[in-house]
Amino acid sequence: MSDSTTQPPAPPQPEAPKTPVAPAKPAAVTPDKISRRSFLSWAGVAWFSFGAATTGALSIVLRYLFPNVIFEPPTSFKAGPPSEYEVGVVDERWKEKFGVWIVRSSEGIFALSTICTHLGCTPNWLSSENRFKCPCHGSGFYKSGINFEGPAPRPLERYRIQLADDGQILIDKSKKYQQEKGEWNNPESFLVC
Amino acid sequence: MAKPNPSLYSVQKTFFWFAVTSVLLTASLAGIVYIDAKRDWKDYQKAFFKLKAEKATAELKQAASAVDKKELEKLRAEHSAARKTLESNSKSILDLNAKLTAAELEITKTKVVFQDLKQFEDSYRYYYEEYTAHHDPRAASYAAKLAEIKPRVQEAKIKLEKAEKGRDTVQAGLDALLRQEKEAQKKVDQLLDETTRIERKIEAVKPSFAKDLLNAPMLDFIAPTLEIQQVVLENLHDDYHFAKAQKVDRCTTCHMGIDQKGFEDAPQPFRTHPNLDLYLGSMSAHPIEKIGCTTCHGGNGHSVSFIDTAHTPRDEKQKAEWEKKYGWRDLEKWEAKMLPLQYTQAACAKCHTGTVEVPQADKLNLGRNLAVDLGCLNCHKVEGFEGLWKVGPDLTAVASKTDETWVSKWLQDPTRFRPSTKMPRIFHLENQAGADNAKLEDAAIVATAKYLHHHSAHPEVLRAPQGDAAMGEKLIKDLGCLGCHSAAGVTAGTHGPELSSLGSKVNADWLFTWLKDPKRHSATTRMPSLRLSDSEAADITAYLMSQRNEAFDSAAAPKADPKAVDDLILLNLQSKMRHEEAVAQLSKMAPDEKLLYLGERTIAHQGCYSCHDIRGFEQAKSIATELSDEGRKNLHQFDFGYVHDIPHTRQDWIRKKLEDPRVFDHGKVKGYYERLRMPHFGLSEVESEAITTFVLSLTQEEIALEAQDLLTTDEQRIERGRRLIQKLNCQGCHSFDGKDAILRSITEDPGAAPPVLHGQGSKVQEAWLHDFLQHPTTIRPWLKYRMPTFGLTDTETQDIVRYFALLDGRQTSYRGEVLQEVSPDRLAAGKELFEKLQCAKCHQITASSQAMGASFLAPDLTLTKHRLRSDWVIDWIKDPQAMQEGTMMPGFFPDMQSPLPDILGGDAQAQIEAIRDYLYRYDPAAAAESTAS
Amino acid sequence: MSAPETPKKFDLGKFITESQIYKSIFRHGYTTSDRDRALSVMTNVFFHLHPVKVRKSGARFGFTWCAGGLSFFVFLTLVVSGILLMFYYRPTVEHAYNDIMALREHVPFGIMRELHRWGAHAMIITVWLHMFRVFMTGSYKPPREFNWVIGVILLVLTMLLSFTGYLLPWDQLAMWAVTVGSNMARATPFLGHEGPGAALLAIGDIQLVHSGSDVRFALLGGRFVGAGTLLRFYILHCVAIPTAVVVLMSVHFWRIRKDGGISGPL
Amino acid sequence: MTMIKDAVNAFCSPVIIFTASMVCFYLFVRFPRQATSMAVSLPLLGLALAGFAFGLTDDHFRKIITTPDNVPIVGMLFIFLYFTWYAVRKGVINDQRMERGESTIEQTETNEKVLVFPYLIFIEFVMALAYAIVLVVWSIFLKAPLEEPANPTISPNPSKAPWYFLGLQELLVYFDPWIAGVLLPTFIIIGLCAIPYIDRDTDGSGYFSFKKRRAVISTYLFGFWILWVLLIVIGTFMRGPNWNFFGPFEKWDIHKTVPLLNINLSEIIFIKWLGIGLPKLWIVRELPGILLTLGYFMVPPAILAKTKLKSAYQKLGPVRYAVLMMLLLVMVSVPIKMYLRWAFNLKYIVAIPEFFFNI
Repeated sequence: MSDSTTQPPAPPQPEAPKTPVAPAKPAAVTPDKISRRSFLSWAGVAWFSFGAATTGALSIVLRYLFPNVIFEPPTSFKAGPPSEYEVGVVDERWKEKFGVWIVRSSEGIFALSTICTHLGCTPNWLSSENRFKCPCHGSGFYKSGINFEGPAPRPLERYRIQLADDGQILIDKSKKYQQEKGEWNNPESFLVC
Repeated sequence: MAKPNPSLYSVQKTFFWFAVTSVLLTASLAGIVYIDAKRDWKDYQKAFFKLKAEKATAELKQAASAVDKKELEKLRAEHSAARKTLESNSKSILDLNAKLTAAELEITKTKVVFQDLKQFEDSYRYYYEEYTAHHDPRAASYAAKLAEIKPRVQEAKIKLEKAEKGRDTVQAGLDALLRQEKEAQKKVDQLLDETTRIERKIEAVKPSFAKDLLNAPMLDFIAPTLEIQQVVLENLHDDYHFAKAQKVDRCTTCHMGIDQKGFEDAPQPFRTHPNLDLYLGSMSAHPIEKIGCTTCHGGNGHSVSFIDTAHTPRDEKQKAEWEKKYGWRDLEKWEAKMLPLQYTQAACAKCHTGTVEVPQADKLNLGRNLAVDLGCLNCHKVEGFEGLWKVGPDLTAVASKTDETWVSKWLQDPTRFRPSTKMPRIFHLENQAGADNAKLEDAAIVATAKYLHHHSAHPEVLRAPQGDAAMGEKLIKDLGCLGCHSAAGVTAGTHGPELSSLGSKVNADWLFTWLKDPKRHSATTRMPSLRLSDSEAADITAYLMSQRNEAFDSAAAPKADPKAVDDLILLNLQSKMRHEEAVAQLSKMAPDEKLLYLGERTIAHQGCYSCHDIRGFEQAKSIATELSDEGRKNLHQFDFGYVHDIPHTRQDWIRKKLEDPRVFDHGKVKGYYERLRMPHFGLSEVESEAITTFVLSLTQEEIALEAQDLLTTDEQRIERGRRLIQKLNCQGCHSFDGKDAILRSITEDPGAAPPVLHGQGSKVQEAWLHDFLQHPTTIRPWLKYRMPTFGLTDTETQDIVRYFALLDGRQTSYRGEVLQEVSPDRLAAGKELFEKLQCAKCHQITASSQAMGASFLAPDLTLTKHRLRSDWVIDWIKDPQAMQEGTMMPGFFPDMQSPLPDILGGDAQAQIEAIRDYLYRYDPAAAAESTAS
Repeated sequence: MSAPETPKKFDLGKFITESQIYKSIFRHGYTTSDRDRALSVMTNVFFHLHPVKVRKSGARFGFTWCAGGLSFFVFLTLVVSGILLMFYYRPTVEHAYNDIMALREHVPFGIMRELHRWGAHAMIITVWLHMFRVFMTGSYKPPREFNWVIGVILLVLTMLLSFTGYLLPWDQLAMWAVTVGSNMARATPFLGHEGPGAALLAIGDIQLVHSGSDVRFALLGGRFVGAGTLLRFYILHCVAIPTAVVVLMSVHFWRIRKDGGISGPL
Repeated sequence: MTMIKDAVNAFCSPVIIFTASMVCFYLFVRFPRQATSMAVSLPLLGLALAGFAFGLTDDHFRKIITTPDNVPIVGMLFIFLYFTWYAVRKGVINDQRMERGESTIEQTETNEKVLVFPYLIFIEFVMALAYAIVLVVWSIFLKAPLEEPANPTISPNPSKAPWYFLGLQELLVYFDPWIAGVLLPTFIIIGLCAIPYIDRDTDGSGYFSFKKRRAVISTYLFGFWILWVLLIVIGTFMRGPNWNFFGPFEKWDIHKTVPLLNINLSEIIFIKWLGIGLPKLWIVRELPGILLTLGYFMVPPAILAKTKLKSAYQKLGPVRYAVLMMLLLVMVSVPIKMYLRWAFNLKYIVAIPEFFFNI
């Protein structure tokens, strides 16, 4: 570096032939006349890879926002053997902890979400009136989860319910079944027993 | 702008550098993506899925071959036939579907009307009720509205129901047409159920391009199939020193097959955990979602890399293997490493506290029992193991038992006298090697013996009469001495010392006196009295005194070199006073005084009084390190000295220390009294591993109460009883509580062995047991083994009684049996049964019954009313085999069928009760009289 | 949007450069003319830190070593990576350690932590280098005295930033480095409870300066490095010191221009 | 091999390495032209690299050098060695030009102005990119350290402050905490801030030079290299468990025991020399030390103002002169105290533990 500074700056002479098809750019009156083609190709490589690096950095940041593992309570839980549930009863024992009602009808057992489909309040089970009633805006649901009054647009959702290897009911909250999509016919949305 | 500006350098050159740096930056960012995506656990998961797919494919093959081909063909044919029929009916199906749509439309229409009306009705009703309740005049208008709307609602409802009925009819028609095909399909599906299930399983784990794409770097947040698995443990926390961090175990990320059956032979890390019924399974005692992995195994559950999880190799071989395979290295900056596999049981004690033994943890139990037995816990304080008995014999009256020479020869090397002794070697160990040290050691030994004898009490000793040695040997075998001791050539109990070479040790008079009543010599001894007669005691004395150890006898006794004595005394004095004062003090001492002083110092220094009662040391404090938190003690607090041939880990230090207690002095320059003092126990590999496990289990880690196996009050009482039973060695003679008696194993005729005590709590009355324990009486006269008198205190006796009761789930009340009024008829029936079933034949000790052999003899029935519980008697008569397997008591009422249908109408239950009633009033004297008359 | 002159050919470049959006952002042509080049400095807020022209000697890398600029650049890098780290870090004793471990184990691109940590070390070296260069070229001399003083303060703040950040992983290394580092504060004359003169500050028997009322306590929020310290250092590290640094940097940059730009011989 | 290592270990004892560094430093500032010439510096560089490469063959040395937080120090050492060489060399070249009556390199260009865009911006841009690459590559190949969770009950042995404060921690060996931890850092900051107000000569501003500014540059380099960087190196690489000194190839043995008994000046005077025992009253006991300290700060400035630094005194005026001397004396007191410790096992010159006041 120090060597070059001792000499007066000598502009390099253009050597490469001019490219006639170059796009019309305002002719630069600059002392450093350089080979346009090589200039462009270096500039091209430079800007292209700079763009790639920027995009890469940004996508790394984006990916960074999605953790691989999170500390959330497990989405599936075991709810004891089916024999613990009586026909026709809405079981509220998992309501607090997992947000699930387990209902046993004559056809089978299903797990109802305790989230009202209107604005996400938690309805109450009124056993004397045999219906779920949401305290926020008065939506009412039958025991099956079907809405019949109030503003709720659709029935309560059901969760995947299976029988685990050890004979206990296994409820997986990560999979939902919605009646209006016809998903209640899915064999995993209820447990025949 | 007129004059062009000077330039600094060529812009082209800049673009060249710009290009180079940009390309390099892009490359380095790609490097980031690469190292972020490359994780070992992903490879393991891929390998596991491959393994799983292979297994499932094999299963599929099997399942497919299990499917009945012919049946399948048949069902398929049926199905296609049904399909054909269906196709031929396609027109009517279309027709019906159209009708169905129309019906649905109708329902929707009527429903809208109904719901509309219904909401008004609900609203009117509400206002009507509300106004009525508040006496609002508007109630009337709502009553009218309600009355007006009600019929309309009703009408709408009827319409709706009608529409629904119409739909149902159409639907039924449709269903009828479709049914045949559906059922055929169902049958086929059912037959292929298993194979479809497996196929689906394979599909889930089979590699595919779609899966690769989902697992690709940058995209793997959408729905990756390779995912970190974790168990979040609600009640368990990692101790972060004054903070508790939620425990989470991600071990299953790599150990994917750990809780699945079928991977028992798979290579690690996929192998199934042994004993899934006890561990990991959701119905087991330790479900993975509650207990996790690191709770027992240790290590860092948060990590998903082999090294950072702090895996610890089992031995050098595994270490070398891991280094090669996983690039394993020791995590220097991480204390809480995994326990090597052989010590895993140490973790059981974290939650299983307060029990004498931990179920199924054999190694830990062995270690604990050894630590109690060898007196480790006499010297080392450990929370939860306080108040144990001193394991060594009482030395307060040692002079009446043996002489000084024997004591000093014994101290030199106890195993020379008795190879099986539990007394560890204290002197002449490796850190005291060399001629100079040997002199010092001998001086200390002689001084100790001197001290012990000088301060010994001299209780009165009886004179031993002449005895018959051969008879004595027989008595030792017959009376049950072998439950605790090995003697007379039989290796049996190890609770007490082996009875060998006593002739070289004790004098006959003392031995005679001791045998007659051990408590006379030492109030604290665990040795019970067998209530020997003078001649019995004399015979045993004669036999034991005839056993000598010639080599020991002829060995020279150690001598106290006066200079060595002076040196040691000086060392002691100097620690308390200045050098010159010490010299002056020493010069004032007489030779005997010197030895006594040195003896006292030696005992204090070696802590002999921790295991032995020694006069003058009643209040002395133990000399050893407290071990209550040894399992978590920081590694840098362990002094490895110059020992480099073992890995520097907690467990290896403990084990080395146990095997070679003085080794860490190796290469160090230390004064005589600065050297390590732990004695040498000569442990076997198994023993030292077990004790190491025990020591590792000693932690004061706080475990949430919810996660612990807490004992109920009753369980605590049982454990107290167990500790006492261990101290008294009841299980040397009796089998119960899951342990088999030693005597039973060396007695040929099981009928001659001491009784089995399973179910004792529900069998005998508490008051009787209490009395019996304090004053044993003969119940089974044919047994030669003798129940000893332990001299138990009332509290101890009650503890044992309650222990037996609680083992059988009973509470103690000390209420005796209350006899019910019984009709004379019934008593008579009882008597008749008693005689007809010939109970007295065995339950009476006569010459003829004894001739049948001990196995056929039974206890005297006159004891019944005070001894046995009436409900037990019923159960016993009903089915003796169920109560005690192998008993000679015949079952008279198989399947509750009476052999004597004439009595009490053949009702077995009534008959048994009659026998019971008779037994509680049984008086053989009266019976004999009545028989005679 | 202006109509293309040759309708047959669609020139994408032209289409873009002549759109209103483009023109609203870039107010001048591609920078090959001196006018454009000057404009590009004047109209760009980032470039505007610089004057349009500088001394030729001052522009050389051999003169400045780019150390000041790189200090600023690495500071920006640290701000960005630091903000990203804050998404996953909770400054409590229960969580801090595990959150850092999560970055190592499973947070995607947890390498952000390495970038931040090594960036911090690099910044210290760069700032030292910058000071070294300024000294060796005598650039602190009048009229730049005050800017040198600001630079010294920025240097101290840089080290404090690094020091406060050192505690946040809440591991043994962090805790004891900070304990050792902050222990010196207890010996502050008069203000530390073990400092000379502190014993003289007493009313009767009541000591005014003790371990609960001295300068170290104020720094640590406790008598020893604990939960309070973690939070305090976090706030210092993420809010207080960076704010001070940004303010002083602005002054520093502004003074460079006001004091005649990059120094040169008179 | 072991012999070389033992020799290096022996050479690296605090006294020798410190003295040797000072000698080298003196030679460097006394003969800058020769020292920065290629003939001298290239062999020295080769020697340094070879020594470093040799060190890396040793397990212990490698372990310490590659401890993640120590890596930056190694980098810093090489960077600063280069730039010190570079700056002094440029200064020497300019000096030579000025001696020949030419203008300095910077002066030849100072009136020419170039456009910031592209010339300066491009340099900055490319350098920023290069810097980013360095950071990324560094992050890829070196993992940030994470040890055990913090445990207030167990302190690691040794416990060290972050590396950039290790010079101060090393000073704790020789000074009371209030001096090493509070006073000296304060003086460093004040001293740095004071530089432009003491050295106000605008000649020598804006270009590399050496001869004209020899005293100023030497002082600065001494402070930076000897009192800051060297102490960091010693504190980081050569202080092991119990803050014992270890040579670069010596294994850190936690049990290493070395004699560390130090005595105070008052004990030397009253017990060793006078043999009358320590006076009870602290003021009497510490009088010699206090007088000595006061003398140190009073006498040399007064004498120097009349003799050697007369011109400087006249140029600066009494206030500036006093501040300068104060700063210089504090700076020089650091090596003085270190040598006193090594030579006489001197612990404190003034020791008044009653008030936590020790010097």
